[in-house]
Amino acid sequence: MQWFYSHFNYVLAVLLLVIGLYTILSSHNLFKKLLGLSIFQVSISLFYISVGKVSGGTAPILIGDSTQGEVLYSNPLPHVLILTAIVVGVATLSLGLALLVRIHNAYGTIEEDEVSAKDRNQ
Amino acid sequence: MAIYLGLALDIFSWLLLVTGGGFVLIGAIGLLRMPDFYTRLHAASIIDTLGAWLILLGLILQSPNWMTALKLIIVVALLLFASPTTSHVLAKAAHKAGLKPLLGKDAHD
Amino acid sequence: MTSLWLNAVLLIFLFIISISILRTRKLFSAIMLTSLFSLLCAAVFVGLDAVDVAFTEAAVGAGISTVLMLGALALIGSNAEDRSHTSTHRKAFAMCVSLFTGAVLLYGTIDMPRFGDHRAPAHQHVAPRYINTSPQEIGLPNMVTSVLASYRGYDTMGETLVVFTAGIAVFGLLGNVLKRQREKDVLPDVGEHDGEIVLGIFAKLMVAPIILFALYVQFHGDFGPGGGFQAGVIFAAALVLYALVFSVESLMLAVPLRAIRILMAAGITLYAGTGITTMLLGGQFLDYNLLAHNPVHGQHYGVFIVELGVGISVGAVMLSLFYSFMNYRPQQRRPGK
Amino acid sequence: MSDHFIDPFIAQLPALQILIPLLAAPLCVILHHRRTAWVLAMIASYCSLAIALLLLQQTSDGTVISYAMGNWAPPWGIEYRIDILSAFVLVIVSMVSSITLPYALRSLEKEVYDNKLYLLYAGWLVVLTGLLGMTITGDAFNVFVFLEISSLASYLIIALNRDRRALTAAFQYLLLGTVGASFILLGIGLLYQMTGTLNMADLAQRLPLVSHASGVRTAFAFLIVGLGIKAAIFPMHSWLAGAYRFAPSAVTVFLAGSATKVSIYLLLRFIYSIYGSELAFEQLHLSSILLPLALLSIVIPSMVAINQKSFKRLLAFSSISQIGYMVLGIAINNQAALSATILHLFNHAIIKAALFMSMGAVFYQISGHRIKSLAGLGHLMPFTFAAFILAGLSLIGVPLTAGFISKWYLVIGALNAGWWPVAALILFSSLLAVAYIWKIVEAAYFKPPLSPNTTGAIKEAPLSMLLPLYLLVTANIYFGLNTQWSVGTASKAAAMLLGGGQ
Repeated sequence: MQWFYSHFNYVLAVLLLVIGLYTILSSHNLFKKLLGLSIFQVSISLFYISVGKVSGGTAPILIGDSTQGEVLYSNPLPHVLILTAIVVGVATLSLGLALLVRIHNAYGTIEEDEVSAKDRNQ
Repeated sequence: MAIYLGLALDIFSWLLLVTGGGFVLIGAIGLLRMPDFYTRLHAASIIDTLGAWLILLGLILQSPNWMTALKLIIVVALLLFASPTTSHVLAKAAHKAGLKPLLGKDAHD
Repeated sequence: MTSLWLNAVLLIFLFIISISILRTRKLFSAIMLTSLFSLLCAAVFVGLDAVDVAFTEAAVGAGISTVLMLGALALIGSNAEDRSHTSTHRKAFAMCVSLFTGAVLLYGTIDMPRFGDHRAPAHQHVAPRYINTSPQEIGLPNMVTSVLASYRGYDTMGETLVVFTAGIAVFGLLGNVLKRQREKDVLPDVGEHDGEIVLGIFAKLMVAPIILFALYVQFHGDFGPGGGFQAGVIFAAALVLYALVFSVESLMLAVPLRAIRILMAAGITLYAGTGITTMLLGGQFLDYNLLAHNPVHGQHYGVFIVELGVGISVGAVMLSLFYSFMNYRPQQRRPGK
Repeated sequence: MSDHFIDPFIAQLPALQILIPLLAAPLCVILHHRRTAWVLAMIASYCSLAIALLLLQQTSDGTVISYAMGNWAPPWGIEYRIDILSAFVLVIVSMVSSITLPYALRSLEKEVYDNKLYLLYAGWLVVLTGLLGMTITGDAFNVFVFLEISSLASYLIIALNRDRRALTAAFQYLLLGTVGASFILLGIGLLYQMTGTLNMADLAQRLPLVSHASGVRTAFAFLIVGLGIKAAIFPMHSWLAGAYRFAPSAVTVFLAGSATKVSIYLLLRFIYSIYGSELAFEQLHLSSILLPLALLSIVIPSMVAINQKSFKRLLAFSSISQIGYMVLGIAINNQAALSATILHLFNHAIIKAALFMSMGAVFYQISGHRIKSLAGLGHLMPFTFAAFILAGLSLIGVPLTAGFISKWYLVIGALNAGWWPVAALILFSSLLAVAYIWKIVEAAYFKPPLSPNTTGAIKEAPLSMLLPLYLLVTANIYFGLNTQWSVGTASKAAAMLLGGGQ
């Protein structure tokens, strides 16, 4: 139980990851799959950022006057990595949406099974 | 004297925060309980006007320096324009789309 | 302690929202929930001291992603629903795979140090240098900016390239908007759109302050949260607001697609060009120390320029994404296909 | 030209390797002209090839070149680290791109809308940048960034085909590819969490200290699965068939020759250079996971290939089974087998590029990829099909071809390990390869043409497509006869991996 409290963030990140992955795998709707992908990616961000947190720390921006003595900062490195990952995420999302719009235009549907049925009949 | 002033400031700002929170709560309940779109919108607009303003005002009183206070004032100013506009646009869009408000007997179901 | 509780409550909210995204059939609601999900996530990130990340998540996840998703939804019909009837087989398979993945990851976290432990290995080896010496080496208070633009500046160039790629990809997929623009080269009606007086006045009032804010975020990113990426997104958001209230055409008169295409490429070129300059000065790629006599000044210039490059590229790409989605007209389907 | 000028230039080669294609891509977009874009792509690609060859020459004696980006010493900054293996893969990737681009000019003009071509070349250059960047870097997170760069651009260049099914293929690839990349990101995150570093060499030193932690296993699982998806190892291969089938022909050639190879390279990197063979094979029992995957990968897709109706899809499944050979080499884990894996990166690149090129030339003439429609074409397009047969022989592994050499080493590796059933299976799968290659040859030579009036217009492919094709076919035979360079490099690289990685 102690472990659960001290690893709560990681457990939640894992849960979100499971939900995201399940949405991607189970849904036939391509839009829904993209939303699942977003959740999936956010869960990884959450994981990284949780790793970077230091209890009692503050945001990694230098505090001007060091009168309070030693200041504890959270780890800036995971933040930098996740900034990159978020950007990659939105790039993937926009590309996915563009593909989705084109698929809808070409097939008239964004349901995966209907699309493949139309391909088979072609 | 300064202690009393600080205390008064604290009390006042907490009063604002709690009242603001109360409005947010009322708005949220209204959003769930109101019967149709227009009344729900009415409830929702309480949240981002009165609720948000009071909370922000309370926070301004709590802010440690002038810079933070200034930033919060800018947020208040933004909300002052943004939230009524959005409510207005939403209502107008609903009206244009032909959504009729519930009137008369239906409303009391 | 309170912040921990707040964190836990927000995380549980995130969980609930993600479940409802999974269960919602109506795509419009699902998009809105995703937007909310991102916003809450930004709040969680603030609680975890990741202010820069939170800023980005709010601007990107809750802002521009939502606009793009709504744009896509408008193109496929705003009442679109998820009509999938997933077979039990597939559900079971999906459940097994995702639960198994989750279990493996959970197993990996067993031995992890407790959340927030300052003695965790992640905080020991590389990170202390960023925290302790970056204010002297780079001369910037915001360590995230220092790591982002200097220590790991090369990654950030890659990130800019990713954004650029997304720009050209959507450009390529959603057709040639240039032609349509030429057809409509007549001056569009730049009045209050459909009599939306309130909205029109609001937009006119807001665009300039938002642009100002974007510039503040761009140039203040060295000192506080923010930087080129967030600034680019906010700048684009100001123009998107204008285009949404008035018309895309009127924005395209001011910022033509041609300019967007060139700016998109110019940003990444500016970034890489900074690196090439330092190479020509006889150093390694992106060694900002050589840009001035004083290494700290050199770092300052370098960070400033590359952040500007990021801002230009990101702003242009976001705008080009918006244009592409707004201007896309479905082509006639060939009969029989 | 004095050393005063050359030495600094040589020192900058690692950065230039990436920068040239990277800068050419935005330039393509600014100039906005399809032929200019092609010329730029050619220049950038051949410059990359030249640089890669120079790097290989520098590293062939075992030197490791380290280049610190931004002059920040690793592990604080990002390091480029080039040894003989990465230089070899750099050569493969830039070579495939360089040979395919002249071919692409005519082929793409037929398959892609004219006003999108400049974007396709820009995307091509970005893919090249990404693949080279993944290979050259010595930083684990940088791998992820460049992986996503190359993936995003490849979704684009696949989807630019006029066939609407290219869109769904690209979408499937996007979903699976992103999941794979996210798995890799998670794996890297777990590694960072345990060691506090992202630099590969540094990770290799610090990982053994925490080897008992559960995170080490989990990270390994995520990395293997993520890279397995990107490399299309058997149960994770589903994106590949659609993507290769519906991408424009030249894009298929390029991706088939380079993208999966780089994923296999990364697999080698993570297994041998970061985890180290002791940790990976003795503590984590990698062989017992990879061996069944590899064997299934070899056999099942080959059988699926035999039943295909589309020749591009047939070749795509053949690619998956060939990737199985490379994974098998890792699973066997001895000098000969690992050399075979590395050698096959190169040999399979030239084999599969040649096969896809010849079939792309056919597609150029008949605008379809059904095996049925190949009927009688062997006589109408004699050069194209002669090249196909020669490359097909190499794929099967007939002596005097490049394909034979890598299979030979793989069989020796299996026998050295005492796994003779595996060796037998390799020979059996060659028979399967005979079967599916024969299927195309039979259609082309032994079936009567479908109808004389439609085939009348079909003639030999243009010279700009035949020349690169024959260059590859010649290479297939040359590297089957003269193995000094290819086998020498591969076995040196294998020895380096087995000897501790760095």
